Amino acid sequence: MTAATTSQAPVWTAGDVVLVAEDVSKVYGGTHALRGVDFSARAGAVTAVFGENGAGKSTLMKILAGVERPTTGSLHVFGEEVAFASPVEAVERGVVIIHQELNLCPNLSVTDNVFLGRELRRRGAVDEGAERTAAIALLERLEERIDPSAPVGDLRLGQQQVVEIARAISLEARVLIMDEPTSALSNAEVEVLFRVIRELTSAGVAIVYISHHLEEALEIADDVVVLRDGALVAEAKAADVDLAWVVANMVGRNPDDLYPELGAEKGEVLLEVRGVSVADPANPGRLAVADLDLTVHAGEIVCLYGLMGAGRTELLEALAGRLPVSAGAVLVDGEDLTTATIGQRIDRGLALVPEDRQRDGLVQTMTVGDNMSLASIRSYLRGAFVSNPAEAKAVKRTISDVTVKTSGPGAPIGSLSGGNQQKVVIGKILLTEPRVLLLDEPTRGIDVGAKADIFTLMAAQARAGLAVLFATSELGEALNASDRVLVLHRGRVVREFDPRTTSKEDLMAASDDAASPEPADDTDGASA
Amino acid sequence: MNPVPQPAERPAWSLRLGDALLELRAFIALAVIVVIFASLSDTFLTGSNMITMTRHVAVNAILALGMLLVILTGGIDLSVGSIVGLSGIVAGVLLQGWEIPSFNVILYPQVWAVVVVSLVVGTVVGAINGVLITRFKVAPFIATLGMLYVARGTALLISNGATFPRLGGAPELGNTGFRWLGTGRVIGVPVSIWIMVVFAVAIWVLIRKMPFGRWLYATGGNERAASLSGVPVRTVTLRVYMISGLCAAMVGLIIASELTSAAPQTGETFELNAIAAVVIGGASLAGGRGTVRGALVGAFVIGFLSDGLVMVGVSTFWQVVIKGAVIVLAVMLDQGQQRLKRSRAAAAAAATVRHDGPPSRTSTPVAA
Amino acid sequence: MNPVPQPAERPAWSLRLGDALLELRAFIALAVIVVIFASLSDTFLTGSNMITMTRHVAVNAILALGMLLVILTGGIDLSVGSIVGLSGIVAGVLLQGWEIPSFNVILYPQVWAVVVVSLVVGTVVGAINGVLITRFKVAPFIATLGMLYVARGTALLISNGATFPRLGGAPELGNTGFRWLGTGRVIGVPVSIWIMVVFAVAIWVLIRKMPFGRWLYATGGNERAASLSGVPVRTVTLRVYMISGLCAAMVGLIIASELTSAAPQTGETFELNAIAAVVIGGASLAGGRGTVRGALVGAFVIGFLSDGLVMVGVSTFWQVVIKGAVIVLAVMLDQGQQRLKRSRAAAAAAATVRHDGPPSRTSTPVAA
Amino acid sequence: SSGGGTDKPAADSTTAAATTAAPEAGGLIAVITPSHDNPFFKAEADAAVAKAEELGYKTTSASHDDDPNKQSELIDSAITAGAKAIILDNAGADASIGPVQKAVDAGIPVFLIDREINQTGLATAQIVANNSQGAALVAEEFVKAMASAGNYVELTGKESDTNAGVRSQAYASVISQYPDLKLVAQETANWDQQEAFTKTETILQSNPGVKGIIAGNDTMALGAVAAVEAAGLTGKVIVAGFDGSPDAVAAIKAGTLLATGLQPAVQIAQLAVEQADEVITKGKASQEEKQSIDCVLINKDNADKYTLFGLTE
Ligand SMILES: Nc1ncnc2c1ncn2[C@@H]1O[C@H](COP(=O)(O)OP(=O)(O)OP(=O)(O)O)[C@@H](O)[C@H]1O
Ligand SMILES: Nc1ncnc2c1ncn2[C@@H]1O[C@H](COP(=O)(O)OP(=O)(O)OP(=O)(O)O)[C@@H](O)[C@H]1O
Ligand SMILES: [Mg+2]
Ligand SMILES: [Mg+2]
Repeated sequence: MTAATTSQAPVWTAGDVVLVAEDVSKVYGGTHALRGVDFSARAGAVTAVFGENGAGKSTLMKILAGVERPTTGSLHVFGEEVAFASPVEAVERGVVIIHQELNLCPNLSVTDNVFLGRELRRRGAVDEGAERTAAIALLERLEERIDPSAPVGDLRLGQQQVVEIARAISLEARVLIMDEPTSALSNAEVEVLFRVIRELTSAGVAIVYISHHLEEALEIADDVVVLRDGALVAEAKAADVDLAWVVANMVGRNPDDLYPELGAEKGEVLLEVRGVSVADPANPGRLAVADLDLTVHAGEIVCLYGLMGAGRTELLEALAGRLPVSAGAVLVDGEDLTTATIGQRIDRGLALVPEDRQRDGLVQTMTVGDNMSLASIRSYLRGAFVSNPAEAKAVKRTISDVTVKTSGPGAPIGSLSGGNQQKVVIGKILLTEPRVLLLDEPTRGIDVGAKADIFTLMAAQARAGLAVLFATSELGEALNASDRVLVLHRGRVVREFDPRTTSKEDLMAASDDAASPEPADDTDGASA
Repeated sequence: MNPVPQPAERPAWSLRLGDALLELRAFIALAVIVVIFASLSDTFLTGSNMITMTRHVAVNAILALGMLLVILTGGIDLSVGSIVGLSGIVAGVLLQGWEIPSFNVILYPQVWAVVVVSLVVGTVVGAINGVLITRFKVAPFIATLGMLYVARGTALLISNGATFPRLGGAPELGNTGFRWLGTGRVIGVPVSIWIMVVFAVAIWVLIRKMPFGRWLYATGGNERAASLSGVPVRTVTLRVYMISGLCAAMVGLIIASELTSAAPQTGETFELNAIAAVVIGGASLAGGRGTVRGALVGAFVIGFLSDGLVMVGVSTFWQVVIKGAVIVLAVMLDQGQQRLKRSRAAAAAAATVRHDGPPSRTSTPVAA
Repeated sequence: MNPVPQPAERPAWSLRLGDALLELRAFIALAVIVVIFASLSDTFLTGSNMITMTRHVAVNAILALGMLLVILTGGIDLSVGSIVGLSGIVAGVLLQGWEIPSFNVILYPQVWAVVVVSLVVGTVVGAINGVLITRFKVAPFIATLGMLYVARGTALLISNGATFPRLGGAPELGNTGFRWLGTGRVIGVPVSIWIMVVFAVAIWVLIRKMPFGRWLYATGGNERAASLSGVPVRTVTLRVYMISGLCAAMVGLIIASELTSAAPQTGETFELNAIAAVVIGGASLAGGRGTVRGALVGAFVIGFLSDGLVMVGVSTFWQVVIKGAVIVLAVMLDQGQQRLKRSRAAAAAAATVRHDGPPSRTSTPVAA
Repeated sequence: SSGGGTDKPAADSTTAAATTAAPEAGGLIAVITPSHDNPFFKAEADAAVAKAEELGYKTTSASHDDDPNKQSELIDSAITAGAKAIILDNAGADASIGPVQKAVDAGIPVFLIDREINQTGLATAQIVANNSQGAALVAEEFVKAMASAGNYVELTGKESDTNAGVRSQAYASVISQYPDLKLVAQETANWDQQEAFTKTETILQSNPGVKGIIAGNDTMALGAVAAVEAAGLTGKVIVAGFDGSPDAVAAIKAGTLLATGLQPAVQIAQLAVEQADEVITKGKASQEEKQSIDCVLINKDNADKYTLFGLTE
């Protein structure tokens, strides 16, 4: 049915305002997610929406795409007032959204996911051949080599996000909303996405783009909008503004003090990894981490930089005890924890802030407070029982320490925005008083304000004598937030840098030239 | 972007082959059972016995097919056993002659009409399940548990607890022929087996070839994503329970026809066998994974087992124990197999390191 | 930090109150049932009848308490009914005198020893369930379904299908007193009711006051996150099935004592009542949500209902129908209530939006 | 023995059983039987209820579904409801002793019908059909039809049910006198028709030479009959049952079933109620506790004289 609405109606030429939200408000229980927002998007232009975690970006987008209904306010698409009852209706109007949290069926193949809900048919049956060719074409366009018949569940986060994008593009939208489409994409993949976005805009598609990678977003944007606390606080042409302006409007903070003072003095070795190999859980035939050595000293912040699939997650999960080590040894303060359980490791002060907060970080059925105290619950015991006052005190303190925005410890975790949920996870781990702090992409989908908070926390922990090891895909973070950078590739440490004497280019080079042969590998995969 | 490409592994990632692997356990179980009983009883492998046993299997298999769809959506249907009883009773009432008190006349509907009505009744009961689950958001387990009692009670009320005997019908009433369902043969194969085949093919086409099937797997795999993608999740779920009810009603008819009598308590605990069959066949109760072939094999495992035990004269008590053990073992088989696969693959991978890394380390695998 | 705090809405956020609301449905159902039967039968509200009915409830309630823990982890235990039968039989064997063929002596253990052994047996069976589920990754439904047959079959094998009569024991053997469990009274209240109370309190403390409880809810809510937070998920799950087995064994003893005889088929379909009780009490079969109070109320709903129906002399067939209907209705009640709540909240919210002055700067909680 | 014509009021009284009868009646009589989905127990319960109401009592009629625990609960309810007497077809010879004791302790006389318990001096009366005598009759008829030679199969009832054992023993005691009759398979079908059908089919497969099937009750016998028909062996394989259920008698008339032992269930139920009335009004029982009513063999000769669980002279 989308095919009908696709051909750009001649009346709407680039520059015209095609999507308008008037005085939109949204209230979830006690939370005012949006307050009287007036928003508009132009055909053939990219409108970037900025805002802290919880500013209301996703909520606004969900309303525009018919996923949520506004508490008050009205929508106009291509001149007509609309009240979408479902995303499907929005799609029929040409409004398509890529969700912040992935929405795919892990048990279905890439192809089935792309065409889910609007299968191509021949005589009532699904035309698998046609679907497959179409899917291959889409993936070609996104320069992503994935086997279209592989179940999405077996793809890594980045690849899954590409599938989401492919699906959205295949809907041939006239208004395309992208909520954090690049949070799990490698630099190369982002480049491709931007090329595609430009193609779409030149075809007159209106794009709404949300990202916490501010530079990235400014690079692609034509118009800029800033939300704060559910209210629209600033609007401008991208040409007229710079990073400083955006950040100022988001938080009233200047990007330079995003990264804190480092250089706590270096103590003795706290974490030692000797020749560790880890089998890739999704594909046991492949080693995600191969014979890797590293050491982290007390007071030191070490960064694992690498591209998608480099194996950082596997390494960190293996250190945390989630994945079995197929060879090698892990020592904390000289104590061998290679075969210790997760619990024992936490007791010895080795804890991980996982990459995927939804899947590995939070218990959705529990409150903010219960989530925070979960890992450290044993330290509030009076006799055999949990002492509620002690627990409540610790939770309250941590909520303010990590600056979680919530109505209180009793709030269900689902009522927090992505970034605030992430802070809860970090708070949970800090409550276990770790000696070695592992963080996997701690700033994924997090706003500058929260980023700053988190780096400050990391630095403070380091100063307090902790060893900090974190994985990131952002050059800026790698160079500014760490005392030492290890470039990971194919599960091995290929280079080691001192950030003070290293430029982004060096780092790029180190990971890129290592990365270049990769596409060749997967061709056989795709053809299999 | 697979650094160490393993074309050999890739196919294992594909949905279809993944399932095939899971079915393997069912096939293994079935093979084991056949071999054992064939060696213990010389009549076990005779053609006529195979046909008899398959006829017994058909009953559970048809239920399992309906149950498979339900389980694919992540639901469960505990009411099928009761629906079996109910549809049999409905058929019984109609074939015995249906008094309409107000007019005091007795209707003797044609057999085809009786069959249709019974099937409709089963489907409607299934629809009620579906509505409770989709509209009123009652958990499938609870909705169908309630229906388990309601449908059974209704069957008892209709028949007033009695059994309807002699459903053969009478020529002068023109309602003969009901027996054909249970005892007739086409090309030497009993009708009930044909019915099983037809249902199996129909459902296979439905879930493998039709969009409905995609929607089914999607609903079971990630309901939210499915509905956001425009999959009519509610409708799919509703249909699935209706089909399950239909299958159960069909079974009710077959049994009533075999016994030429309909008892209200027929079908008690059938649901457990159906669920066991589906799961032994590799389906996941979490939804989104399972196949028709698997469900069928699962049904054969259970059917051949219980018949075989009777043939070799195992004591009833042992029969109960063995049945339980087999259900668990059949499912466990798969675990072992999967682990074996993993560890072997991991070992192979670890070996590859040796070529570039110093051997000393990689040759000391810890906690695999 | 809530921009416009709305005390009226806020509490709804809290887990405990959320549950309380879910239990409401159970309380409503219970109230309705009591009122109806009180008006239909004058003996219903008499103290003695209340005690009798509560004694009947105790059996299901104790099972429901164990089942609650299992369901909180997102699992299910279909084997409790069979464990009830098994533990009763074990007690029967021991009280009748346990022949050791090799020495041909007959042992007459003390009653307390008999009780302990039976409870241990139940716990061990539960542990086997747990191991199958945690180590061998068998789905709880299947593992316990298998155990349903295995445990039942074992009970039948031990007793060879027969019932052990007259478990009163004999003074000269020093094994009297078993009857006390089922028929004794403390402060005028039957022992079985006391046992229910003790179990309820113990389990309430366990899941509300101890880390184990947190682990339980976490495991049910998100197993991956729980384990990554150091929760010993496997151990928790294992323990939970052991406790469920223990509760079932306790029930087996109570029944055997009430009847002063142990029959191998005791406890058939008890699991369904226990599950129904837990869910009527507001627990979610998906895990992570449910309370002790809820489970108890659920048990009372089911118990009072079936006793009440008998007292007012409803025909057995109608009893079956009504039971099913009530299970579903009790769960549906909650839906309506929730919808009402949501719509009211939405209305209130809409109101506040308008009263908010200039939208932009109403209290700006900047992070930090 | 006459149970003639009693099925009419019995049929009507099902509704009366659901509600309760005239207020000025002489107290409550609780009738507790196994599941009414077996016509035998339904007839017996209905007959008891009818008789009791005829004598001016209120009644409740409940079924314990052979679950001892439920039986015990039903007896509790009867006690709290202040019943004057309990008519009980019990749920197990041993498992029922406790509950009966409970009722007696509460001063309520218990009249056991159809099934005995392994304890005397407890119930006021235990009125049962003479199962072993009846089963012996059936066995003799069976032997005659088998011409005292050939392979045969026995389908037994629930192991937990005393009568299953009693009948099986009676069958054996008679048949064992004929060495040429060989028992090739003995399976329980738990009183269930469908189970009997499936198991018979399977057994016929493994033992082609079977000439006869003797079943512990009529439901199982009819399952066997269906299986025999399905195998096209009607007439070649003879089937005998027990209970004297209407369906069985119909099958006898149709010539697919050899014979069945009629338990005068209706008569027994009525006797129980009459004696209960006697005890309630006169305060003492005139009959001794153990009373056994002989069963009657029904075959095609006397099948026409059959009325619901009774036989007209
Ligand atoms: N389902 C919900 N229930 C209750 N409150 C919610 C819900 N979804 C969002 N909120 C609240 O609405 C506000 C806006 O959330 P939203 O997800 O739009 O923020 P965001 O700008 O997308 O943040 P992020 O950048 O972290 O994704 C937050 O305060 C959040 O707590
Ligand atoms: N070529 C590949 N084919 C299939 N899956 C892959 C491939 N490469 C990586 N993966 C999957 O990605 C994961 C390994 O990449 P991983 O995400 O650990 O890298 P990373 O460096 O942590 O990147 P990020 O953390 O940013 O995702 C594993 O789950 C693995 O299954
Ligand atoms: Mg968002
Ligand atoms: Mg990663």
